[in-house]
Amino acid sequence: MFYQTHLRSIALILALGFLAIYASFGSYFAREIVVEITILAILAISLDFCAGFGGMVSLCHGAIMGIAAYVFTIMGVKLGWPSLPSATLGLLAAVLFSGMVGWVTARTSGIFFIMATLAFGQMAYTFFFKSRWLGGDDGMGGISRFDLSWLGLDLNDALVFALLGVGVLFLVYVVASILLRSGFGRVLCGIHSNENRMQAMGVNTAKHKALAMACSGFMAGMAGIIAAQHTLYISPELLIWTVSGEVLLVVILGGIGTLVGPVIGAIILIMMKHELSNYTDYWHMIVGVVLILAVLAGGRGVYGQIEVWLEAFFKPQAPKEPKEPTESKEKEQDLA
Amino acid sequence: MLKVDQLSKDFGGLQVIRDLSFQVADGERRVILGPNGAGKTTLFHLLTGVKQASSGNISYAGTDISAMDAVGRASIGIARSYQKNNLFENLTIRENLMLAASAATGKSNWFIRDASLHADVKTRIEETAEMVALSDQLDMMVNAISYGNRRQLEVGLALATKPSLLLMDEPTSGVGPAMIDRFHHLLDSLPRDITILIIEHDMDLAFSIADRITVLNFGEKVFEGTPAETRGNATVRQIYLGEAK
Amino acid sequence: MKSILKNLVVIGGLAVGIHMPAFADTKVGLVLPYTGTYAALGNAITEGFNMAIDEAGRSDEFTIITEDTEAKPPVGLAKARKLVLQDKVDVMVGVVSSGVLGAMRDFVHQAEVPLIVANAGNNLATGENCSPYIVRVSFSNGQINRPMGTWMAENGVKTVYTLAPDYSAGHQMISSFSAAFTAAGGEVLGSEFTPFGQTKDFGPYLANAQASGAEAIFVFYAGGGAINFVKQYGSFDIKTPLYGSGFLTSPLYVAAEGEAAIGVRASLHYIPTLETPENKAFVEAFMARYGTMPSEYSVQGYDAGLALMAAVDQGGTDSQSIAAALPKVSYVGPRGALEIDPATNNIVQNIYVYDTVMENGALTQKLIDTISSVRDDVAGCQM
Amino acid sequence: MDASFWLLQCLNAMQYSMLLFLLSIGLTVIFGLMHFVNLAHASLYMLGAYFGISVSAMTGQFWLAFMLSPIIVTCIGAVLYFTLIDRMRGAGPMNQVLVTFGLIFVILDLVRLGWGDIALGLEAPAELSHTVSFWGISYPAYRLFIIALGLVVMISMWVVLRRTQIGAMIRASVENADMAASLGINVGRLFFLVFCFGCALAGLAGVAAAPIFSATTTMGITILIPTLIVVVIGGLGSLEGAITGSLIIGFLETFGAVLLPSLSAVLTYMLLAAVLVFRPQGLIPARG
Repeated sequence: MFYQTHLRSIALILALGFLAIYASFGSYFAREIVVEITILAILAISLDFCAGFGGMVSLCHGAIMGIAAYVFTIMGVKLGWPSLPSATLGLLAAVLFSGMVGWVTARTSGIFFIMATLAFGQMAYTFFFKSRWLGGDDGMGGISRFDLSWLGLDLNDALVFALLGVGVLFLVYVVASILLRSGFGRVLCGIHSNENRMQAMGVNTAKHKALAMACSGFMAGMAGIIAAQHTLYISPELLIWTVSGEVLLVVILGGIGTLVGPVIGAIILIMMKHELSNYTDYWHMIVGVVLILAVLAGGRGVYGQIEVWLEAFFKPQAPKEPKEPTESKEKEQDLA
Repeated sequence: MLKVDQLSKDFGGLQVIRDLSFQVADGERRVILGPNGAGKTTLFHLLTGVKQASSGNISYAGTDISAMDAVGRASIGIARSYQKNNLFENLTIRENLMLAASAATGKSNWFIRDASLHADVKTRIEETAEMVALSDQLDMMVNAISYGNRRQLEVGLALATKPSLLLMDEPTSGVGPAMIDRFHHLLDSLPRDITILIIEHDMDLAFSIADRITVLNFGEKVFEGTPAETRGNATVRQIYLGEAK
Repeated sequence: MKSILKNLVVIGGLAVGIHMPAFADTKVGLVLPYTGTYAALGNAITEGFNMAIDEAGRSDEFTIITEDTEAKPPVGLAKARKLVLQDKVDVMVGVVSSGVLGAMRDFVHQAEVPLIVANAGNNLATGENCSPYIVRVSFSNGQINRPMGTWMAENGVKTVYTLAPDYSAGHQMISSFSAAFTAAGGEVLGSEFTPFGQTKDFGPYLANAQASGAEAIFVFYAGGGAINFVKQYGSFDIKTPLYGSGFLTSPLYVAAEGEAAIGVRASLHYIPTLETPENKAFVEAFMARYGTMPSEYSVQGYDAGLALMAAVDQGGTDSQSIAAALPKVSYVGPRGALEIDPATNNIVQNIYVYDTVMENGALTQKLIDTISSVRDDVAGCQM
Repeated sequence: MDASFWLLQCLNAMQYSMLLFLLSIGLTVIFGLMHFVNLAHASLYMLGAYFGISVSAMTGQFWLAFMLSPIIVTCIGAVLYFTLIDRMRGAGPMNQVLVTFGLIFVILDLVRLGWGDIALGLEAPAELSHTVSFWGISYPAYRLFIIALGLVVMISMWVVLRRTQIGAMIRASVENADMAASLGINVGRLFFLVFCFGCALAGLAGVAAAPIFSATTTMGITILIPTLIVVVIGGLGSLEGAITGSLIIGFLETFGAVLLPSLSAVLTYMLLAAVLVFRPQGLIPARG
C-alpha cells in the first residue's frame, strides 16, 4: 500500500533538485541527458503504478508511449492540428489502448500477463513499422515544439525544455501518488495482494485493473508526448518491446513499489549508460552485472534498500516491513 | 430471506450437491452440519457465485440471483469468510479492514480522495476491529500476527462490508478452546439484522448458537430442524454425530 | 607503402593540399553503431576512416570523437546533438541505418553542420529531403539496384521473382530494381517482403519463388539475413539462378555463406578484387593494417576520410566552408572515379556486376561488368 | 501450386517446429519443475551455435562439434546453476526474470568479445549437404535430419516421462515438490539434472540450427520471444504443451508466410493474445 512518507518526499526533492541543477549548470549534453532521464522516469513511474502496486508487469509500456507520440505527430504533422489538441488526442489514444489491453488481459497473471502485454505491444509496433504512410521504419519528422511564448518560455532553449521536463515529471509523480492514495489506488493494492478476496468483497477487479492500466497509460502517454517534442522525430523504435524491458529494468533497479525508486533508477541507468559508453562498447555487460548484483542484494532496488535501512535505523521495530519468506511465497503463487 | 431451490452441482461426473432446497429467514442463525465431503463449502461457493450451479435457483431478498456473478452478489450484501485464511497478507490489519470497508461503500471508485481518511470508513474499521477484538493490533502486519488473530480477521473482513447475509466457513477451524469461546461471544454479539449461515465443526458452539440446523450428506439434505430436534434425530446421529464420537 | 593520396586527381584546378601545415584543427564526430545488430558495420567504417587519415599522415590535424548510435534513431539524434552543440564538431561522419539518418536529417540541416554519410542508402536523403549539409559518399539504394535491373534485362533475363525484408530500405531497393527491370522489357512475376528481423527460415519463401516459375530470383538481404538466405538457397538446390543487391555476397559475409554463394550474381559499388592500381594499393594497405580483406563498408569509411581531407584542402576550415567544398570533391579511389553530384550531394560512381567464384580454395568476387558513372536523378531535390 | 508444393511447406513447418520444440522443451520443463523462468535459456542456444562453429573450425569435424557443443553448454549451465540459478529459487519470478535478463546482457557481450560482431556460418556435414528427392520434391537432407532429431527427442522424452522411474519422479515433483521431497525424492538433485538436461537441449538446438541459420550475436534475443510464445501458448511446464505450441507456431509462421504474407509479422502475436484472452493458463497447462 502506498504512503507518501517523509523519506520519499525527501528522496523525490533530492532527485528532482539534482536534475534541475545538473541541467542548469551542466553542458548542453547534460540537458539532453536530463530530458532523457525525465522521459524514462515518467515511463518508469507509469510502470511502477501498474506493476508495483497493481501487480501488472507490463511489457507494452513502450508501445503505449509510442502510440501517444504517433497520434500526436499524425495530428500535428500530417493533419495540421494545433499542438494542444493533438497532444490531448495522443494521450487519449494511449489511455484507450492501455485500458483495452488491461481489460482483455485482466484474467491473466504473472508470466501470462507479461506475454499477453508483449503480444499487444508488438502488434502496435508492427502496425507502425509497416505503415508506409507514416514513414514505416524510417519514422516521421517535422514536429515542432509547443509554443509557450505566452508564458514567456521558449521551448527550443534546451535548458527551458529540460526544466519543463523535470516539472512534468514532478506533476506525473503527484498524479500517481494521488491516485495511489485514493480509494481506487488502495483497492488496486488490495487486488495485487489478494484478487479473489477483493472480488468476494464486491469489487469488479477486471474493470479496476483496466482502469489502472488506463491511468498508467495516461502517464506513459505523457512520456510519449515529451519524447516526440524532445527529438522532434519519432520512429517505431519507440514501441519495440526492449524499450519496455528497459523501463522494467529501471523500475527494479530503483525499487519497485516505491514510486520514487523508479525516478532514481532512471537517473542511475541513463548516467551509467552515458558514462560507460564513453569507455567501452561492451557496456551492456556492465549493466547486466549491475542488474544481477542488484537482485542478489535483495531485489529491493537501490532506493528500496535505502528505505529499508533508514526505516530500521529510525524505528528499530518498524511494523511496516513485510517478512521476507511470506512475501516471496505469495509472489510465487502469483506466477504459478 | 434466502431461498435455495432444487440446487445441484456436478464436477465432471461427480454430483457434489444434489437437489438441495432450503430457506433461511432474515436474522436467522443457521448452522450447516455434515461430514467432510458433504458439499458444505461447495454450497457456499454456489451461494456466493464463485461457482455456478448446474441447475436450480437461488433467490435472496425476493430477487433471483442465480445468474448473478460473485461481484454482484457481494454488492447486494452477501459476504463470506473462508475456511482457509484468505487475507491480504502483506498489509496491516487496519489496511485489510479498510479495503473491505472501501469496497463495500463504493470508495473504490474514488480517484482523488483517500478512502482511509473518510469518517465513514474510519468508524467502520474501528467498529469491526472492536467486534473481532483486534483493536489493539490494528497496525500489525497480517503476516506477523497469530493464527487465532488471523481467524478473527477473516471474519472481520466479512463483517466490515456490513453484510445482510454472512456465510462463515468454519471460523473456528484449527483454534484452541479459548479462542472458540471468543468466537462464541462474537457470534452472540452480532446484531440480529444479519442473517448468518455457518459451517461449524465444534458441536457445542454449533448447538448453542444455531436457531436451526441443516445437515448435509453426500450433497443431499438429510435433515433440518432445531438443535434439539437435530440432537434427537437418529439419521443424523448415525451419519454424523456417531462418526464424530 | 605508397600513399593513396598521391592518387588523388585534382579537377577544376584546385590544389592538392598534402603539404598544408596542420594548423587548422578540424573536429570530426563519428556517429556510428558500435553495439547492436550493425556493430560490425560501424567498426568497418571506422577502420576505413582511420586508415585514410593515418595513411595521409594527418592524424594531428583532425580531432576525432566517436559516438555510439546503437543504430537507434533517437539515440543517434541525441548523439548528433551532443557532437554539434557540446563538442562543437565541424563535420560529422557516419550513420549506418536509414532510420538514424532520417532522425538526424532536420537537425543537421538546421544546425548547418555537414554530415558525410558513409552508409545509409535512403533515396530520400539525397532526393526529396536533400540538404546542402548532407553529402553521401556511400551509395543510394536506387543507385545500386537500377543498373542491375537494366543489366539483367539486357542480358537475357525475362522474368524475376523478388524478395527483401519488409522495411524501408528493402522496399526502396526492390522498387528501383523492378522499375528499371520492367522499363528494360523484363517482367516481375512475383514479389514478397519478409518480416524484418524476424525471418530466419526462408524455406517457405524460396518454395514460393520457385513455384512462381520466374527465370531468376532477385533479392536484397544484408548481414545475418544474407548469410541465412544464401545458405538456405544453396541447401534447397534451387535451379533458378540467384541475383541480388551486392550486400548479399559481400566479402564480409561470403566466408560464412560457403559454397552456396558460388554463382550468385550481384551488383555493388565496390568489390575488393577490382584490378585497378588504386584498389590494389588500397587492399594491400588494408590487409597489412587489419589483416582482413576490406569490404564495401571499409571503403565507404575510407572514402569518407578522403572526401573530408579533400574538402579541407579545398579551403574547408569550418562547417560552412567544409559543406561548400564537399560537393566539389572528386578523385579516383579504390572503387574507381567518383565525384559528388552538386545537384543532389549524392556520390556518382561505378556500379560493378560480379559473380562469386571459388579461387584457390577461397571465395572471391569476379567482375563481370562495369556500369560507369551511375548518377541518381534529381528526384525532387532542391538545395 | 500443387501437392508437392504443400508437402514442401509442411516439411518447412515441421523443421521450424522441431527447432522451437528443442528450445522450448528445456524452458518449459525447467519452469514446470523449478518454477523458474530462465530467460537466459535462449543465450545458451546462442552459445551452442558459437561453440559448435568453433569446435568444427578447430577440428574440421561437424559431428564432434555436434556432440561437444551441448556438453560445453551444459557445463556452462551447471556453473550458472550453482552461482545464480539455485540461489534465485524462491526469490520470486520477478527477480528470476531480472537476473536471467541480466545474464542475457552479459552472455551477449561475452560472445561479442569472444567471436566478434560479424555473423558466422557453419557448413552442414558432407553426408547431409545434398538434397533428398521423394514424392516429386527434393528437400535438403539436413532439414530432414533436424525433423528426425526433434521427433527422436520428443518421443524419448515422452517415454522417459511416462514410462520410467525418473520420469515418475519428475512428474511427482512438478505436481507437488514438497510432497515429492517427503516421499524421499532428492528434489535438489533432480532439479539440477533437469536443468542440465534443458541446457543440453538448448545447446543442441543451437548447434543444430547453425548450418541453417547463421550465428549472430542477436540470435538469442530473436529466438527468445518465439520460444516464450510457444511455452506460454502451450501452457507452462507441460510436455504436451510444448509439443502443441511448437507445432502451432511452426505451422502458423510457415503458412502465414505463404498464404498471408502481409500479416505474417503479427500472426503469432495475434494468436498469443487470443489464446491468453480465452485460456489465460495456456492450451494445456501442467496442472488442473
